[in-house]
Amino acid sequence: MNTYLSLILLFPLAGAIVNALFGRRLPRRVVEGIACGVVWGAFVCTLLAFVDYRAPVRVELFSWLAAFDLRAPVTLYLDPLSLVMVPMITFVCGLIHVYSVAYMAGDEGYVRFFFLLNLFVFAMLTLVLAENLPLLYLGWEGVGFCSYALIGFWYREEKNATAGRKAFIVTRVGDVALGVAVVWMFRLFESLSIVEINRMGSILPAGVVTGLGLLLLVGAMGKSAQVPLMVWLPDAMAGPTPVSALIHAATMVTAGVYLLARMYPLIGASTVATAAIAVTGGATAFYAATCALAQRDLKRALAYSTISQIGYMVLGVGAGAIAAATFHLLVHAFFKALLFLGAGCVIAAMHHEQDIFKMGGLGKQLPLTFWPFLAGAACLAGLPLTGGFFSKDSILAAVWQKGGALYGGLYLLGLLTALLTSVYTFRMIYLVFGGNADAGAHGMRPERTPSAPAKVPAVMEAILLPLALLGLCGGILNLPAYLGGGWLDRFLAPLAGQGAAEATASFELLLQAIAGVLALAGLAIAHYRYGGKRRQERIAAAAGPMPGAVAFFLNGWRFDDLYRTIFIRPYEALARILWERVDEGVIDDSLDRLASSLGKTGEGIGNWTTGRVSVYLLSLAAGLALIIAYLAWFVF
Amino acid sequence: MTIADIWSIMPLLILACGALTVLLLGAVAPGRYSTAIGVVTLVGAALWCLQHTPEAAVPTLGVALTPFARFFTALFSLTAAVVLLLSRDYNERRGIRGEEYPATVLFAVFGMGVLSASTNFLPLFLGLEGLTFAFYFLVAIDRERPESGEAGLKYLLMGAVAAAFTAFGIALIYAGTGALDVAPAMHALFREGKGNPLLLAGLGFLLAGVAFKISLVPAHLWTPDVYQGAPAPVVAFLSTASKGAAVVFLLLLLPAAGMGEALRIPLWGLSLLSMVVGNLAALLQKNLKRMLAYSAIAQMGYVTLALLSGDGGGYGAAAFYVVAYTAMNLAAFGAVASLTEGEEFGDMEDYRGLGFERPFQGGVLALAMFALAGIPPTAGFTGKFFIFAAALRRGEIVLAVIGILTAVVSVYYYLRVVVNLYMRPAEGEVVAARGTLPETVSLAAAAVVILVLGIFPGPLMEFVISLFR
Amino acid sequence: MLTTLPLLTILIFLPLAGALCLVPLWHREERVRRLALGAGLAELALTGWLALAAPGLPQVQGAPAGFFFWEDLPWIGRFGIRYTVGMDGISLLMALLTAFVTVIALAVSWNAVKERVALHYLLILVMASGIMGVFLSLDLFLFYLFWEVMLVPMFFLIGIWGHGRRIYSAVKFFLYTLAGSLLMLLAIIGVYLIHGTQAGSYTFALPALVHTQMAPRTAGWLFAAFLLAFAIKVPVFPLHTWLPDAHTDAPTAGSVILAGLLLKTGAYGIIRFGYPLFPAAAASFAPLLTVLAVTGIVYGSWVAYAQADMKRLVAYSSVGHMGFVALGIAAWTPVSLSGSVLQMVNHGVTTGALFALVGMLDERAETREIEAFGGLWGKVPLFSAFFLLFSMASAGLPGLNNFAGEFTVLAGSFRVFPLAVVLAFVGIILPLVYTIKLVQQLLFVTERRPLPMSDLSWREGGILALLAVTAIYLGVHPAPFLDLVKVPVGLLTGTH
Amino acid sequence: MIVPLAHVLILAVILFILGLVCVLVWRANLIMILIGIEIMLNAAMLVFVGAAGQWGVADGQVFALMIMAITSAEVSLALALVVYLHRRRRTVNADEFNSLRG
Amino acid sequence: MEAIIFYILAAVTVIATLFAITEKHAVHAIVYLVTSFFALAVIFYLLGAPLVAVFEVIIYAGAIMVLFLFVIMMLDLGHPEKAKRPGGRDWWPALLLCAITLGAAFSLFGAHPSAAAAGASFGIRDFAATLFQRYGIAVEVISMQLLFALVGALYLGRRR
Repeated sequence: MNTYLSLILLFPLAGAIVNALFGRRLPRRVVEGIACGVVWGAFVCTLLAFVDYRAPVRVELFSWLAAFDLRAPVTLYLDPLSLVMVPMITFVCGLIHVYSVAYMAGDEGYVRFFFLLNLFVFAMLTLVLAENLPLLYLGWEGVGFCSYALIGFWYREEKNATAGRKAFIVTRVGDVALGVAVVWMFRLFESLSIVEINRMGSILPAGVVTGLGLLLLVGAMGKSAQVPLMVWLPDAMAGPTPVSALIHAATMVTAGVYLLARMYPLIGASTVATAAIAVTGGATAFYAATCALAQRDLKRALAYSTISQIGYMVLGVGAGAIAAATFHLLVHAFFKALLFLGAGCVIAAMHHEQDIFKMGGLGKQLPLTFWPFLAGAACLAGLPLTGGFFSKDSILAAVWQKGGALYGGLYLLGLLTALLTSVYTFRMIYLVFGGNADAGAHGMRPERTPSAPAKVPAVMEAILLPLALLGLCGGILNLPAYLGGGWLDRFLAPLAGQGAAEATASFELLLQAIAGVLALAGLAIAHYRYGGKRRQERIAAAAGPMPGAVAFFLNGWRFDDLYRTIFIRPYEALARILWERVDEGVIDDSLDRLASSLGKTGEGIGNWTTGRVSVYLLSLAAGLALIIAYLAWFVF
Repeated sequence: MTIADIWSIMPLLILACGALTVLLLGAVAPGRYSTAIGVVTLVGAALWCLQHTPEAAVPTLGVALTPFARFFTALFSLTAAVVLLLSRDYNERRGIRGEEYPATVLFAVFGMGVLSASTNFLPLFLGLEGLTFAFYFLVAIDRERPESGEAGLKYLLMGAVAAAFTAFGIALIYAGTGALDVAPAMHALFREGKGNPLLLAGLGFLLAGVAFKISLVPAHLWTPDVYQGAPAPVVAFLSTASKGAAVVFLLLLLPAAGMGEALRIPLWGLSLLSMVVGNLAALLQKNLKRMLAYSAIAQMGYVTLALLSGDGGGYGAAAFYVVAYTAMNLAAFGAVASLTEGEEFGDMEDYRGLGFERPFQGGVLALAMFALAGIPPTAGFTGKFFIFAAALRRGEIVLAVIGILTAVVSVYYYLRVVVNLYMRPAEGEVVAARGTLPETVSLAAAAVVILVLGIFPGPLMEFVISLFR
Repeated sequence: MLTTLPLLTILIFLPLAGALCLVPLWHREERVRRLALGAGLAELALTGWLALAAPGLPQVQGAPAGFFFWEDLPWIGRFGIRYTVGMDGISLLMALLTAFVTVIALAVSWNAVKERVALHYLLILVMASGIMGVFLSLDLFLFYLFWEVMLVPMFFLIGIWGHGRRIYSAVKFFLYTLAGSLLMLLAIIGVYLIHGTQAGSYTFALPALVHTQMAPRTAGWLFAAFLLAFAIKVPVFPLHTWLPDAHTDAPTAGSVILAGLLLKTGAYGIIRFGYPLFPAAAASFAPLLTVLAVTGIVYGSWVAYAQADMKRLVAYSSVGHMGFVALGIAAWTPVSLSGSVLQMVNHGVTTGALFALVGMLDERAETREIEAFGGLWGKVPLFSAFFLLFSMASAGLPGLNNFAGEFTVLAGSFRVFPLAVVLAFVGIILPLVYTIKLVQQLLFVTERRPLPMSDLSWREGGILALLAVTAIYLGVHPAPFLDLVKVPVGLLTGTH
Repeated sequence: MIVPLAHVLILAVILFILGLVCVLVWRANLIMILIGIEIMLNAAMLVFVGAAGQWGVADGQVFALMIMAITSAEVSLALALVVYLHRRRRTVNADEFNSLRG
Repeated sequence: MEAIIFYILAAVTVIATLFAITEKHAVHAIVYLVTSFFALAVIFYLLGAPLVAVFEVIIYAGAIMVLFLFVIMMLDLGHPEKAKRPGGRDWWPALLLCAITLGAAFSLFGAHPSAAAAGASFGIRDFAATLFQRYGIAVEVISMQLLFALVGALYLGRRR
C-alpha cells in the first residue's frame, strides 16, 4: 500500500521533472508519452490501492517542516474520501492528457504544457492525499500555480495572462483564510494532522469552531469560485480547453468542496458555520445559473455552470450531506469534463470561435461530438436517470431533510436553480448544435470565418465517449435508498459524522419527481425560446443592443466592475500614494530634509568664520567671559 | 645644575642642540643636510625617551622627565620627524627653502618637550608659548602664497591674546597659592568648599587660553583659516603635535585638580559646542583643509569629553586619542601634502578620481578619513570607543549621546572625500604629484599606526593608563 | 585531528587572506576572478564540512551549551575585551548562507564587472570576512568591530560600480546604518559598565553579560539602542528607506550580498544579542516590534507594487519579507524563532537569486524599467523559467523555500500575536500581486521594445541552477536546517 | 605689602580688561591690537609681582621677567609679520586680511 | 604713604591706558602707553620688585614701544587724517563682554579669602638664585625663543 501511495504521487512528479529538465531535448512523442504514461501509471496504482484498501492508512514519507511542536511531515492519508477522489482525478486526468496530445498538436509550447499538466496532477493528488494541513496547503497552492500558468499558457495575449493573474490572486484571497485557519488550528491543537484535528474538534467551544468553519469556507470560496470570490473562473476560460476541462471543471475547483468535506467532522459541529456554507453554496448556485443564462461565449457559459454546480456541492456540504456532495463532485467531474472537452472539439472545429451565437448546425456536422455533448448536457440539466439527476437530487433531498426555514428556502432556491440550469443548458445546445450550418448566409457571421468546420481529431472525440458513459451512468455509484441504497453513502459513512436523517423512500421519490419535472420544464422553456425558427430570431436580437438585465447577467452581475472600483483601483492608487507620498514624500523626505537642514545649519555656523580676525578675537573673548561669568555665578 | 640634571633632561638638550645645529649648518651649507639632521635628531630624542630611564625626576629644574613626559616627547618627536620627511619634497615643490623651517620644527618639539616635562607653571607656560611661537612662524612660512602670511597673522593675533589669557590665569593661580609648582596649586583648587575662587578664576582664564590652542568652540575660529592658509605639512604638524601639546597641558593640570563641578561645566560646554559646531560646519565645506579643520574642532570636542570624564579613565582615553589622532591627521595632511604639485589641492573636487590615479596616497587619505570617522578597525574607532567608555563610566550620558549623534553626522563629510577619491572620475589630466620615497615611508608609517592601534590598542592603552597612576 | 585547528578563525579570515592574495595579481583579471572564486569556494567547502561535522562533535570545554566550536583569546586585557568566537546552530546556518551567497556574488560579477576587477573581488571577499565575523563573534566589542567593518566594502561596491544615484545611495546606506550602530555602541558600553559594576569584573563576553541585572528603565533605553541598530539593518518599517536606494543602485553582486547577507545581520543581532541581553525590555518592546513588522510586511509589498524599476521592486519586496523575520523574532516562541532563522536563509537565497536575475537582464538590456520588457518567455525561456521559479518562491508558494520559513513564523507567532498573524497573512497575498504583475510584464505578452537579449550562459545557468536547487531543497526538506537551530533556539527561548 | 593683594588684583584686572577692550575695539589697526596685548601682559605681570610680594617668594618676579622676554620676542615677530604683510597688501587693517573664510 | 602713592599711580596707569586705547593717533597712543608703563614700573618698585621695575622701563618703555614707533613710521602710518577711531558698533560688544568679565572677576576676587600672610621681602640675590638655579631651563627656553624670533623676523624680512 505504501508503495502504491508513494507511486501515485511520484509518477506525475517524475513526469513533470523529466519533462522540465529534458523535455526540450526529447522528441515530441516521447514527451507526450511520458506525460500521459505517468498519469495512467498513477491511475493503475490507484486501482491497485483501491483493491488493496482495507482501512484508512497513513504513510509518512519524510519530514518537511519540523520545528519543536510544529510537525508537518510529508504524510499521505488514504481514507474513503480520498480513495474516491484519487481514481476520479487520475482517470479524468489521464483522459484529458490524451485529449491534450491531440488538442495541442500544433502548439510549440507542448513541453511547458505537459510539464504543467503533470505538475498539476501531482499537486492535486497531494492536496487530496495530504494527511496534514500544510501539505494540503502545498497541494492547494500548487494547483493554484499550475492553474495560473495554464490559464496564461498562451502568454502572448495580454488577456490570457491577465486572466491567469486574476485567478491566482483571487484564489489567494481565499488561501489567506485557509492559512489563518491552519495556524489557528495549530495553536488550538498543537497539531496539524487532519485526522487528529478532526478527532479533537469536539472539545472546542462552538464559537471557535464557527470561526474555523468560516475561515475554511472562505478558503473554499476562493478555490471553488463561490460567491463572492467567483469572479476569476469565467475569465480562467482563457486557457486551453483541456485545461478548462481538467482544472476549472473537474478537479481543482472542487478542491474547496473537498476541503470542507475533509474538515467536516470539525466544522460540522457548528450550525452557524454549516449554515453559512449552505447559504454560500445556494447563493452561488443561483447566481451562476442566472449568469449562465446570458453568456455568449461557450466556455464562459460552461464556466458559470461549473460555478453553479459547485454551489450545489457546497450546499450539500452545508447540509451535512458529505456523501451527496462527493457524489455530485464525482459525477460533475465526469460530465463537466465531457462538456468542456466537447466544447473543445466544437471550438477546434470552429477555428477557435467561441461565440455561441455564431455557431449552429454543428449537430449534423459533428455528430461524434454532438451526442456525447448532449449526454453531458442532460446530466448537467439533471434530466431524470442521468448521473447528474441522482447526485443533484441527493443534495436537494439532504437540504430539504435538514428542515427549518433557512434550509427550506435554500431548497427552493436549489429547485429554481435546477430549472435555470436546464434552461441555459439547452439554450446552449440549441444555439450550438441546432439550426443550420449556413447561418452565415444570413450575414451574421464575419466573412473571415470559413463556413466549413475544421476536422476534429478522432482521438478527441473518442475521449468523449467514456466520459459520457460515466456521466450518464454515474448514478449507480450512489443509488437512492429505494433502489437499494448507495455504495458511496456506505463507503463514506465514517466521514459523514452526524449525517442527514434518511428520508423515506416515497418521500425521496417525490422530491426526485419534482426535480425531474423542473428539469424537463427547463428543457421545454429552452425549446420554446431557442428551438426551431425562433433560434434565428434570438440570434438576430443578440446582434442588437442588449437589454439591461441581459448585460447585467452577462457581466456576472457586474462583480468585476464592483471589485475594480472598491479593490483594484484603490489598491493601485494607494500603492502609488504610499510610495510617492508616504515612502518618498514623508519618511525619506523627512530624512533628506533633516540632512539638508543640518547642512544649512552647518553653513550658517561656517559663516561665523567670517575671515575677519576681529570677530575671532571677539569670539575668543566671549568664551572667556562665559567661563568667568559661570565661575562667578557658581561660586555664589 | 649637576651632570645628573643634564643627563635627566637629555632629550630636551638633544632637541635644542639639534635645532641649533641645523640653524648653524644652514649658514655653512645652506639647505643640504638640514632635513636629515633634523630627522636624526628627532628620532634620537625619541629613542632616548623611550629607552632611557633616569634615576629620578629632578624637580628643582621645574621639569621632570617622568614616563609621561618621555612618552609625549617621543610622540611629538616622531610626529615632527614624519612632518620633516613629508615637508622635504613638498617644500622643494613649493619653493620653501632654507634651514629655518627644519630648525623651527625642532624648536617647536623642544617647546613641547619642555611643556610635557614641566612640573612648574613657568616652564609649562614657556613651553607652550615657545611651541606656539614656532608655529606663528611656520604657518606664515610660505612666502609664495599670500594666504600663508594671512594665516600666520591670524594665528599670531589669536595666539598672543590667548597667551595673555594664559599668563593672567597663571598669575591668578600664583596669587592664590604663592607657588608656581603645578601639583600643590592644583591640589589647592578644590580643597575647600566649592573651590578657591581666585584659583578658579585663574583656571578660567587658563582654560580660555588653552581652548584657543586646542581650538575649542568658541575659540576655534582661527582653525579653518590657518589650516587652509598654512602649508599642508605644517598643518599636519600643527593639528597633531600642537594640539597634542595643549591636551598634554590640560593633562598635567586636571588630574591633580580633580574634576570639580566648577571645572566640569565649562569643559562640558566647550566639548558640546565643539562637537556640534565642528561637525555641522564641516558638512558642506568645499575645501578639504578647511573641512579637516572643522573636523579637528569636533575631534577635540571628543578629547575634551574624555578629559572631563577623567575619573572614569578619561585621561588615558584622551592620551590614547592624542596618539591616534596624530596618526590620522598625519596621514590625512601627509596625503594632501604629497599630492601637491604646484598649487595645493584645496577644493574637494580636485581629489576626484585620485583614489585610482594615485592609489597609495589616495588609499592612505581614504584610510585616514575612515579613521577620523571612527570606523573600525582603525585607531579612530578604538580611540572613540575608549572615550565614550570613559564618558559613560563617568556618567556623562547626555554628552556621550550627543557626541555619538554628531559623530554620525561627521561621517558624511569624511565620506565625501572618499566619494571624490573613488566614485567620481577625474576630469582632465591628473596633475597630482606621485609620492616620493620619504613621503611614501611616512604615509605608510602613519597608516600602519592607524591600523595597528585599531586592531591591537591594548598595549598602548595599558601603557597610557599607567602614566596616570 | 582537524577540529583542533582554530577553525572559526580560519573561517573568518580565509576570505580576507584570499583578498590579500589578489593584490599581487592586480591587473590580471582572469586570474583574479579565478582566485577569488577559489577562495569563495574554499570557504564554502570549509563551512559545509563544519556543518556536516559539527553535530557529531562533543561539547567544547568552556563554551556555553549548544556551541560546536569555541575559540577564546585575550585581546584588550584592561577592558576585558576578548577575541571570542563561537558557532552554534544559528551561526552555522548563517555561516553557510554567508559562504554560499559570497560564492554567488563572486560568480555573478564575472562578466558584469569590467572595470577595477581586482578591487571589486577584493571588496567582496573582505565583506565576506566581515559578515562571517559578525555571525561568529560572541564578544560584543568584537561583534561591533565586524559589524562596522562590513559596511565599508559595501559602501565602495555601491559607490564605485553602482548605477543611478550611486553616490547618494552609498552614502545614505552608510550613514543610515551607522547612525543606528553608533548608538548601539553606547548601549554596548552601557551594558558592559553595568555588568562590570555588578560583577566586579569587566567583560564584553556575551555569556557573562546576559546575567546582568538592570533597572527596567535602563534596560529599556539600552535595548532601544540595540533594536534601533538592528532594525535599521533588517530593515523594519519605517527605518527601511535606505534599502530601496541601496539595492537599486548597487551592482548586482552588491545587491545580492545586501539582500542575502547584510539584512540578516540585523535579525541575527536581535536574536543573538538584543533579546538575550534584555529579555524583559525585549518583551515590553515586542508589541511595538510586531506592529512595525506587520506594517512592514503589508507596506513593503504594497509599495513594491507601484515600482517601475524592477530592482526597486525586489528591494521593497525585501522589506516585506524581512517583516516576517521581525515578526517571528517579536513573538519569540521556539517555533516562530526557528521560522525566522529559516526565513533569513530563505530570503537570502530567493532575493539574492532575484537580484541576480535582474542583474542579468540589466547586463543585456541596460535598463531595469519593467515597462521596457515583455515576452521574454519566447526569447529566453531558460531565464524565464528561473525567473518564474524565484518569483513564485518569493510569493510564498509552498514547496519552495519562502513558504517554509513564513509558515513556520506565522504558525509560531499566532500563539502570541494572533491579530498580527492574521494581518501578516493578508501580507501573503500582496507579494503575489506584485510578483505576478512583474512576471506578466516581463515574461508574458509581447516584446514592447526591441532589446538585445540572449539566453543564459553556462555560468549564469549554473549559478541559478545552484540557487534553484537550494530553494527547492529548502522548500521541500527544511527539516535538517530546522533541526540545526533547534538546540540554540530552545536555549534562547527557554524551552528544551 | 603696602596695599592688600586684592587691590593689586583689581588694578590688574582693570588693566587687563582695558587691554582686552583695545584688542577687541581696534579692529582697524593691527598695531593697536598688538598694543592691547601688551597691556594685558602687563596686567599679568602686575599680578605676578603683587603676588610675589604677598607670598614673599621670587618666582613671581621671575615669571614677570619671562613674560617680558616672551613679549619682546612676540612683538618682534609680530611686527615683522605686519611689515611683511603691509608690503603685500598696503594695509594694517586686520579685517582686510579676509581672503580665508567660510 | 606708600599706599597713597600706589593708588595715585594706579589711577595714573588706568587713565593713561584709557587714553592710549581711545587715542586715534597711534603715535600718541604709544606715548600715553609709555606713561602708563612708567607708572606701572613704579608700582612694581613699590611692590618690592625693583628689578622688574627697571626692566619694565628699559625693555617695555624703552625697547618695545620704540619698536612700535619704528614700525609706525616705517609703514607711514603716522598720518592722523588717515586714522579712524572705532565706531560705536565696534565698541558695544567689546564693552559688554569686558564688563561681564570684569564684573565676574571682581566678584571672584571678592570671594577670595584675603590671605593674611605678609611675606618676607627678598633681594636681588634671591631673585637671581631663583632665576638661574630654580628656573635654569626656563632661561634656556626663553633664549631659544628669542633666537627664533630673530630667525623668523629675518626670514620674513628677507626680500624675495
